[in-house]
Amino acid sequence: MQRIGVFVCWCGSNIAGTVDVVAVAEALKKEPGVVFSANYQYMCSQAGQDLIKQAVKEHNLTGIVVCSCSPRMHEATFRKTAAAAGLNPYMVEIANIREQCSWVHKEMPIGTEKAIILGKAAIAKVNLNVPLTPGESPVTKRALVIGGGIAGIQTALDIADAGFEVDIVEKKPTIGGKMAQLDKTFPTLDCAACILTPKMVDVAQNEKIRIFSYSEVTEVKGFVGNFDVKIKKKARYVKEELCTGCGACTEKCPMKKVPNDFNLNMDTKRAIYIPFAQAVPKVATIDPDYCNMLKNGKCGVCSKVCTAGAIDYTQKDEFIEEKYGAIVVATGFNPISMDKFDEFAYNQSKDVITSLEFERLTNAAGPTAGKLLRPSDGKHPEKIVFVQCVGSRCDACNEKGKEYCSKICCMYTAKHAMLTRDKYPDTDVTVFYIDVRTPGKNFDEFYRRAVEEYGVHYIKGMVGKVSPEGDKLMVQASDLLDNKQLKIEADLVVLAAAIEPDKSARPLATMLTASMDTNDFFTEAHPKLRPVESPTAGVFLSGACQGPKDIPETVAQAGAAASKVIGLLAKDKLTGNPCVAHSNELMCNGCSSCERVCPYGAITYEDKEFRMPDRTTQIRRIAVVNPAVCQGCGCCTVACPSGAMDLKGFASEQIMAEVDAICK
Amino acid sequence: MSNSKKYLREEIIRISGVNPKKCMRCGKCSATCPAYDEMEYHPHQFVYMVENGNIEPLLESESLYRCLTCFACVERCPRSVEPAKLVEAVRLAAVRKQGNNRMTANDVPELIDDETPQQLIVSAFRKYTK
Amino acid sequence: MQVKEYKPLIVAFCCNWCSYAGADLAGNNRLNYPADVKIIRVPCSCRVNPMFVLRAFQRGADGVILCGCHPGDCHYTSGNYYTRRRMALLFSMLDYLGIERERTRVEWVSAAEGAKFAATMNDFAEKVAALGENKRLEDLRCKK
Amino acid sequence: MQKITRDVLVEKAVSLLENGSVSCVLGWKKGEFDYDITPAVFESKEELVSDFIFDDFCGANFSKYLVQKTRKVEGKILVFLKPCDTYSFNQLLTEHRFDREKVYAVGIPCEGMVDIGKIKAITGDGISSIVCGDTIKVNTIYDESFDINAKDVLLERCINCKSKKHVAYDELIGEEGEVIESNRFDEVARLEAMTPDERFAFWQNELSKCIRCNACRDVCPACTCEKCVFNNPKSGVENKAPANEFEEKMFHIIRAFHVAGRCTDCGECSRVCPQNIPLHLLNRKFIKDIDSFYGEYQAGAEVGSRAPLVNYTTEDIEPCDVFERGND
Repeated sequence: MQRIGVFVCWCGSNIAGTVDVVAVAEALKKEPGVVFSANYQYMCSQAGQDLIKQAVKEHNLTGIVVCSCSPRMHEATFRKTAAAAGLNPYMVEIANIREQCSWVHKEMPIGTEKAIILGKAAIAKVNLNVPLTPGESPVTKRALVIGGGIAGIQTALDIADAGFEVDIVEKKPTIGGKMAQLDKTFPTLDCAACILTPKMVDVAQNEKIRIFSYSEVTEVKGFVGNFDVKIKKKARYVKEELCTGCGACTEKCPMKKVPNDFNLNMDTKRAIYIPFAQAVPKVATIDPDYCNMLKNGKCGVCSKVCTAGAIDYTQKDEFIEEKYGAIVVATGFNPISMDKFDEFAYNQSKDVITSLEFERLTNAAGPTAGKLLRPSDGKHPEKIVFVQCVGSRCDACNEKGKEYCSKICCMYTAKHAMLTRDKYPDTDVTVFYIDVRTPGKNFDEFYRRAVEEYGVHYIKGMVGKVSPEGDKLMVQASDLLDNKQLKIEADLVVLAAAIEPDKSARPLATMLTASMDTNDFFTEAHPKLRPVESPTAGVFLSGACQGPKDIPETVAQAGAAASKVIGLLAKDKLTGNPCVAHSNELMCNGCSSCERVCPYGAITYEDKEFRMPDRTTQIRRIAVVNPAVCQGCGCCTVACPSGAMDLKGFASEQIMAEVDAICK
Repeated sequence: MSNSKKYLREEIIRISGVNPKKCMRCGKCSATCPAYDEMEYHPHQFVYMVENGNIEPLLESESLYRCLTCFACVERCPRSVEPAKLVEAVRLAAVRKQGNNRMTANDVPELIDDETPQQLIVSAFRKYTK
Repeated sequence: MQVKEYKPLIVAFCCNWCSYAGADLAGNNRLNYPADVKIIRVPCSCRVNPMFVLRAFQRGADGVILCGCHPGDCHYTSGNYYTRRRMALLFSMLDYLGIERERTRVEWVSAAEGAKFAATMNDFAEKVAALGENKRLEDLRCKK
Repeated sequence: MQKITRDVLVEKAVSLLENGSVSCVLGWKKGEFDYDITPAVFESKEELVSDFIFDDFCGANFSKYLVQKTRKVEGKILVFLKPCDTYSFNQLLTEHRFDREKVYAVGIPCEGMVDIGKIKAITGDGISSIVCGDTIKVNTIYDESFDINAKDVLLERCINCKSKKHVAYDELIGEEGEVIESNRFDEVARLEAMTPDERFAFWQNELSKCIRCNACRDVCPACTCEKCVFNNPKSGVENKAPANEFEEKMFHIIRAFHVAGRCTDCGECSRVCPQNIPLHLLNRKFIKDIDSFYGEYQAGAEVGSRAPLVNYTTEDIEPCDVFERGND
């Protein structure tokens, strides 16, 4: 039997004005288990807390009920008070007789009666409380960053800066991501490579950072502080440790017709390649789909020219298993496919390109060495039409596009238009827009400069149709402000394609049990207050995997994610919330119902041997809750058909005792 | 908006099954319309005017019969607003309103001349065989 | 026999993160609702087992209401979606057994909706009071 | 009436037993009377030949027995599954309730089973012998004899048979059937169309017959909990006798809710109820609601499917709207 102390707070006149606190204290004294009852003006004050501590000692209290304001206000206060008096803090229950009683009822008798009932419910619950101790788990002081774009790079650098080890897993042969493909960045127009490649070098040189390039995460087990991750290092047929990145092989390889994905297939590379000059790691990779040696054993040129002896045609995929305390997802984005947008003739004409392709066309390291030339005939385009919102902001029933605004297109289109006019003043540039969205530092100024200083024609309206006619493109569009339909002859059409999360994100989310929205963007733990954390503890979000973002935003979020990771890794042990689910293994059916509703993946199953009353043994599948991962929602307790699953601190018996006390 | 306007607006929306509020005013319907130059009110205006209950001018306008019902706007609208269905609904409203101009399918052939676009003939049959 | 004025007894299960905070806000704003409403705090609406609902009726409640975060806003991301299914089926079943529909309700109340909380409780209490005592799911052993 | 004979099944069982593929057989055995067939475990050829039965009273669904049996028996268990039993079989597999490797499942066709209650309604008590067939021949101790058309005395669940198709088996004897468009929800719809007062009266009348014999729970293939909440003093609903109206209702509501989304509508609960309470109408109400609220779902149709109550969509119907939809 508990020895319960009841402490009724006046809260000045806030409670005492409508509730007869003396009567409440008297009435509750008669409840089962109650051995002490008192009232005081301000229970939360130092004097009030001392009164509680003293009573705990004098009356050997095992449980405390405070009738006061909302537990959301002072539950933590009174738990600390209890702990200071040597009582388990979870032996405290609050009866909310202010917000949910004295403040909402006007008449003293009614308020008093309800306060007594609320007090009784709290007493009934405390009678069934048991001391709870938060679980502890150790923290592996190493972080994993999945994705080596600017988001992953920045997160890794920031974590490493704090002195923790970081591994980057990047599926491409080099880190750098989309930013490495860009030419200039808005709104400052500094060159992307100039600001990105030094960071890539920093990553390569940082002793705390390991790069697993050309690698993928294939399995994630464990939980916050203790993830076990399996990484597949794909065979690149080149020994990374030997390759000097001299590039001799990439010049001599006879297989020249390999589409160059780094340049969005607008030119070709060799079957052995280094994606670009500043690649990190600067190591060659053989494309097994094109290499003659790998396909039919004939050739071997690269092996012959490699003075370092780095070529290894027999290399196999390698699996690495590593432990991590935290995982950062930085899987980034891709432009959506333009295949379904027949009206823009993307598949019919080489001169209809996406903005990312335009980036490569204007990049000094791109297929045209930075000269803006039409992909079809290499001529200089005299009239360029940019189309915004291609596939963005579509209706939910529209299968071609995405419902959301891709956020970055307005600005990069303004950038492209401006840069074109700057370099080629003779080129006429028209942008078709629905809205120009420029909320960002110096963004609107930038857009206005494109219009006012560089003479870019912005037309409010959408392009309805692009049709190749001869070597020109006929663009049919509407000018909504002039209420006209326009037919423009253009040399080049640039589509601001919507962006979508990388395809690797969905299977990764499943592995991580991290939740995603319907667009496959990772969901944050709270949209406003916890924007860089996934609801799954220990998993953090960096960059466009969480939603469309430009570079400054990505870098800011990457830093924020890093600071969260550092905060986690700085701890030696994690203390959990003790109000977690637990399964009674004698009653558990192993049916998986609980596992299916758990949003955190906190429940796993194991086969356990049971000794039966008849001295035989039985092996049964039972659920095991990982208290470090469980957040205590209690969803599993209701999904469980046998009632084996219960929630500490909110046990079924406790809640039913409250129901009984209220209904008595 | 007056009650009669509201009523007409509701009627058009009901007949067409179109929600003009979904329109984000991108103008792609008008950009894509092959009969644009023939029309006094263009597809995007149809949507906007219906939304605002400004339907009287549409009922009076030749534009109604210039629409080819080719459904290019329906196909390309990113917001699934389906302007051609609105035009069709306003047409129906015009027909119903006058009450006495209801034709039967048999009346159609004699109205056809060399100038009549094929799609108009098809939609005329579609409508008057209902 | 003494005639007692009929006061409905209403049990409200409120999730800790939204609805309980919404009830607190109603208090902060001094928005009245009947004292017949007694709130039980649960971490999430999905903690509410249908057995608790039946238990409340058994012990003499005249109405049971569950309040949780709005769909999509669950602190635990998906708890209230399960609540929605469970209670939709439970309430439909109770109705099927002829128990008055108005005795059960699920309402989504955010932490910012103090006014909605009070209005909901006023409305619910009124509807339950109109039905009178819960006879169809009563346990006579639990009656005073 | 059954197309498949007892001898075919015995032959199959004996051959599997003798070649060592299975170590025992779950089958039907004659009880005290011709009509009270009971589930039994056969371990030898002799037992099979002398006691194994397959006729129109073999309604029992063996899926549930596999849960305990597979834990105790060394080697494989041969089980005969009628089409409706295979759904329960799959559902239990979905819930990891037994090891599939330890079972050899033989699917057998079913022409529908008969309801002894309906026969007794015709013949009265005192049945001394029954010979199954398309025409059932019944003799009583009062020297009366009856010829009854088997189709007229089918079990309710067989009249409204939902599937003649086996969804799980290692081997099939006889011909495979199809999923059937049944009218099994008509009765639920009829109740839904009543006024609340009429519904209350209906269920009050039905459920007050309950004697809490627990037969419905004990036979239910979805009720395989290691410890049933009704036997657990801590569950808050423990009760072993029908104390009053509330208990009767609560028992059946909780039981139906516990199996909601997992119930395959095998109809065993109603078949075994000694008080003839139409318990399947509770389970079917949930199935009907689930179908109309969340899309058609047949528990056990496939292994590993996600039951509706451990699933959700963001667009699900609100509890306040179910009454409008439920009574369509």
